[in-house]
Amino acid sequence: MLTHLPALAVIIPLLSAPLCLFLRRPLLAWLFTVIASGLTMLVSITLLQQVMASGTIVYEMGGWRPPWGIEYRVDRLNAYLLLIVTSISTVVLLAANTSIEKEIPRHRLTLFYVLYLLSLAGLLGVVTTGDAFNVFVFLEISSLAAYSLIALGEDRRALWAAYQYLIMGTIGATFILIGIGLLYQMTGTLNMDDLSRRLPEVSQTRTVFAAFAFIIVGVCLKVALFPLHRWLPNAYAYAPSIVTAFLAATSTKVAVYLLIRFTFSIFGISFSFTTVPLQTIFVILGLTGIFAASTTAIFQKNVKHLFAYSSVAQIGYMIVGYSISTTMGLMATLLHLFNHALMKGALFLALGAVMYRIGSVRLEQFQGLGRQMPFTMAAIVAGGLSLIGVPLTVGFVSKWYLVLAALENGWWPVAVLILLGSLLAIVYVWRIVETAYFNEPPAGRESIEEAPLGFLVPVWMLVSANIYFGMDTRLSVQVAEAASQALFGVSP
Amino acid sequence: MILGLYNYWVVVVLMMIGFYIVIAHGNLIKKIVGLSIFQTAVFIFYISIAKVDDATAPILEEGISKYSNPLPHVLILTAIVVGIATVALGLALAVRLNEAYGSIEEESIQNQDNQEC
Amino acid sequence: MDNEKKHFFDDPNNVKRVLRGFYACCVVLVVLDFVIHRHIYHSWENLWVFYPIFGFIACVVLVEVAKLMRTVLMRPEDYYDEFESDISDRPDANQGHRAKSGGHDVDT
Amino acid sequence: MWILEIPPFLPFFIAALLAAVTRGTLRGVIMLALPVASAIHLWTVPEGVHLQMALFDYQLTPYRVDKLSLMFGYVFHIAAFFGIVYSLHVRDTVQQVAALMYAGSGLGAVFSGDLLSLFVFWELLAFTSVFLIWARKSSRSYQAGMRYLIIQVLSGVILLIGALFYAAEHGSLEFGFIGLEGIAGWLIFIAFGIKCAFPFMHNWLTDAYPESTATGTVFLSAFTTKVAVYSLARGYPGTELLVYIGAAMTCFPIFYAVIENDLRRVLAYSLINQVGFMVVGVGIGTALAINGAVSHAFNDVIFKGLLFMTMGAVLHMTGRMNGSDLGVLYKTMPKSTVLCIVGAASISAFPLFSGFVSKSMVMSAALENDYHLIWLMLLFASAGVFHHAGIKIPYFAFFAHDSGLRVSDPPNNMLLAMLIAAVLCIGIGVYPAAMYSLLPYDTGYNPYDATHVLAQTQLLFFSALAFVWLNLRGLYPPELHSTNLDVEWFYRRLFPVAIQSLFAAIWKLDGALRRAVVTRLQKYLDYLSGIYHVPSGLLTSSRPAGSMAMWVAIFLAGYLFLSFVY
Repeated sequence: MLTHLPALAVIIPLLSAPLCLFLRRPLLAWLFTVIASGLTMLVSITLLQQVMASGTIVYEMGGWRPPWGIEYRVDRLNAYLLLIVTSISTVVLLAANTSIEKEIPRHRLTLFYVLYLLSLAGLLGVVTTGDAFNVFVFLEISSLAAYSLIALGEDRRALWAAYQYLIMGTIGATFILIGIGLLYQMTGTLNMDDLSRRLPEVSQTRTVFAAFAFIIVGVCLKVALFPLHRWLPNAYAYAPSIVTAFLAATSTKVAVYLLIRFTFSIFGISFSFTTVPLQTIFVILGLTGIFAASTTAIFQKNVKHLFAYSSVAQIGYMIVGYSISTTMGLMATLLHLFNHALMKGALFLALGAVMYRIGSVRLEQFQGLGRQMPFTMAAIVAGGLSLIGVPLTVGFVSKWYLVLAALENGWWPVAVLILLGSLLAIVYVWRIVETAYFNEPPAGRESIEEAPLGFLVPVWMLVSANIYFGMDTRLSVQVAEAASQALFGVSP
Repeated sequence: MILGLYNYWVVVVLMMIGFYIVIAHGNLIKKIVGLSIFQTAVFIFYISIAKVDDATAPILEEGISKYSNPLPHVLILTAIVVGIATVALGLALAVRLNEAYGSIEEESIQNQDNQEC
Repeated sequence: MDNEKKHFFDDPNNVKRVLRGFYACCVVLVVLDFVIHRHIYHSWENLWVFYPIFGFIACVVLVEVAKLMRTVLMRPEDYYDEFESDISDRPDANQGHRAKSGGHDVDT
Repeated sequence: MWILEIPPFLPFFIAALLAAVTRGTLRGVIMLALPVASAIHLWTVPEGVHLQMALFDYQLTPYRVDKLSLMFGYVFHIAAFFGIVYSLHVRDTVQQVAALMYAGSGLGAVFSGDLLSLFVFWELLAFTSVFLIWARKSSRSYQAGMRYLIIQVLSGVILLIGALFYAAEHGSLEFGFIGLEGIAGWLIFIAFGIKCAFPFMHNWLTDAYPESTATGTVFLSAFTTKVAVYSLARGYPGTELLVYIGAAMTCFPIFYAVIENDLRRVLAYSLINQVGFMVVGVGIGTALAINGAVSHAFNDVIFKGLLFMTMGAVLHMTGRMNGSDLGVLYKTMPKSTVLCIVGAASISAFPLFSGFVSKSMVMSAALENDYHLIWLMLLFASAGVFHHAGIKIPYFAFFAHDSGLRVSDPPNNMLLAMLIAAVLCIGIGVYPAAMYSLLPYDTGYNPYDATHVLAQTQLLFFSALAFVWLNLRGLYPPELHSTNLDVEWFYRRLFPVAIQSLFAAIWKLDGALRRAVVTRLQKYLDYLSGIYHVPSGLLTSSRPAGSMAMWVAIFLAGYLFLSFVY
């Protein structure tokens, strides 16, 4: 059983999805989904332990030897990502039953869980697989499910956002497909491990350059790197709250994982960072993203929009850390993957609670919420503090390493810009705090109650994780450090 | 040289046509069609690179020693399925958008949204 | 205010008396300068009644310069308010500065 | 001893939590008992490092005790105590909680043994104190508080950047002597300087303090600037630049103080002036000078607190704070008048009052180290202090022309708080040895020799004579309703106006450019659409999906181009 764990991580949600379809009653479907997601979380915890203890796990799908068969390969990076995705998914799901009853019509509830499981399966597949083409397939599974999930939002703009996301997502995935095709043409293999060994021989050809460009652009679309981020804010803002929390915390993270995997493991550091000016481009785009998106966030009237733009800014931080391309920089990015998943998970779930009670997340509706929904608002404030990077929260830990990595490289203007970017975060978080705590509730909304426990428990689980991992950084830092060292050690 | 690589030219032209439609056409259905053309171009690209000169289809038969590479064909079967799913989902969304906005023109939908804000 | 009790400084004679006492103190202090032997740390302290002169001149200069500054720096009280215009949007505009009732920091 | 490991900020934070959930007498009792208990505890704590933990690769010491920090620890407890007594009648929970948190943050900062902990408390000081300003609940105080917060947070961010550089340069975060070396040294110096109200960075103080509540300003005056002085004394003793900065700080505010109408703003200017003396002391850096700076900070907390309390009492009872609107309050507020005069005498450094025993140390140190010009400036500032804080404050509030106001003395708790501070002022002035024994260095300094006493008395009396003379001659500038321009003019007037006109110009230019481009493009597109029946333009923003896809194409093309060319 233990040897099949890598496959199980994907197969459990993938098989649960059609099974779930047979469950007519939403409550049952919910329980079933929670259990499935919880099982994958257990699997990924075990996997992480195994990988940390005894190194990379290789699993041959169907017994076919790679490079002919599909290989599942779990190293430290994969295991770390698996843990992030499954744990966030499970915690978010805990709130799902309460949340979607108000946002999604009853006859679609079961379908929601099916799509959720499919999306989860896709994300996990992208992370575990060691086969380049398989990445494309799983990416499309998760994306197609995500488009449908977003389209479930009650606002009609959700449809429009989903449509736009579909167009952009498909273009991105097709670009990745083209890139993989070109790589196959040059090397005759699709296995990532094999690719990384065969690519150096042909790395100075235009075909490989083109493949690299297609893959990078495709992945960046999925990452929502500035200026390719425009599908993201609306998709996050109009999707059902649970979907937003789930996607914001996981899908861009998986895309960042792909970026790291392709550039560090497959193409190799020397190709990715010295042959092409990737570093300069990404630092500039990352920093521009931080400032442009944070500034845009300040002027948003819809709080979901606000945090969506803040997500784009946070992706900027990850990209900056990534493009420093030292062990420390990559480690900061990996830490921020984990930490940002915690923050945004908590924030969007808390917004879900607000949505549940008020039916809107426009900023003016937040007036007086500080008194009416104290626990929810406290969670939003805590998440916001983490977003700013206040000490004792996870946000501080990742920013700290990011700045240190920049300084270590002698890029002190970058370090200063990163910190100045945090000032913008103070401004947009402050706008929410000010509205919620320094205004009286609008007329006719005097009797709002605190969110139900179904929300508060998962929200506060995430908030406590925000604070716990801000103080006890052993787990996240250790794994991130090990993963980033492995990436630098393994690659040529 | 240029003619010898004609399969790539076909792919590139198809791809550009598809991409142009996605960019320039405001009609949601046309966009989906463009997207589909764009994807199909990639499928053709995959299939054409698998072709080996003077080789036959990869079916074991006596007297034949050269086969085309079967793997890309198999891959593309999967990709076609994905493509169909995408087109179906896109069209379904277009139907829903038409119900919600009374239009399948990008501009009109966006204008309605802008007024709402 | 006739029913109020007479206060000390209401009587101009009292004011005069206080001032006279003050002048007397000043004179005594100047005289003391000759009586008491002081340590000298700075050459200027050798000067005759250095501290009294310094103190007097310093204050006159201070006030005169400050008066000059007024001609350059003084603006109407609501100088910044007119620019930070959203102040006037709020109902409580400008109350903070010159509230009519006392003790407005006491919450109800 | 486990009890040693309770850092002094912790009880304050816990009390803040309790104050948030309790009301009435119970809250009063908790709040009063706290600084007393905490002070007793602090008295028993020996010097040394009491709390350490590791974060990343660095050693953090959030609780380190030595003589320098203890001195500030004691006075912060005293200030917290009389501040709490003074504000006992306030029922606004936000204010009470903020005040306790603020006092706790101040204590946390002075006992921080590393730069990161210092940064945390540094920012906490800003975030907690701003509520004391906002508690006034007027839009003016809201905006002043906002400006205050922005500047304070900026100072914190600079400190953090400096700390990061420091960690990169030295591989340690320990907060000891830093010195003006490298980027780290300068950044941290600027961060301290902002909080310390260095010239051109001082306006947050005169802007925000007078806008706070009557009780809030008492707390504000005690902690923020003193934490900055402490930090300078720890990180930059003997930095010569500080001598000149400090001397400037003693001199320029007194001019403003003379013409300022709002009496609490007068005190705010005078606060900068007093901090200037401390900065000079830190800059000279000899044992005597540091002692002077520290003890002056100690005394300043008390007498400045006393003055702000008396002015707060006036504000509380009359609702007015402008010199031009007040006068002859001595008739109905005799106790406040006497207490105010005690505070005024202390700040003017009259012999037998607390200011005298500490300020003279700084002056002597300046002379001993041959800073003659600086000494003259300090002497000038001393005369000036007496002029604006010593005479102007009591004179315009309690004497001067009759404003017609007849209000009684403030509530008993306020009087009691003022009394405590006044007793301390006189006590320290009469028996300075008690305070001297707590100072970081033993210098055997004695302020009460004939030279000092006579010189200081002469100086003060003749300053008073000048005031009397100017007043009788009608030369003294009258109190007027006005705003006096200060550095804040740059960020409250010049920058907004400049930015507005700049943006207006940019929009204009941008609009013209875009119109030109769009008409060109439209012509071209019209031509295209004539051929292909494309309904409308390619670049219009109402086509998000299309334009996004185009961006992708541009991105890809750009990328391919770069990678082939590179």
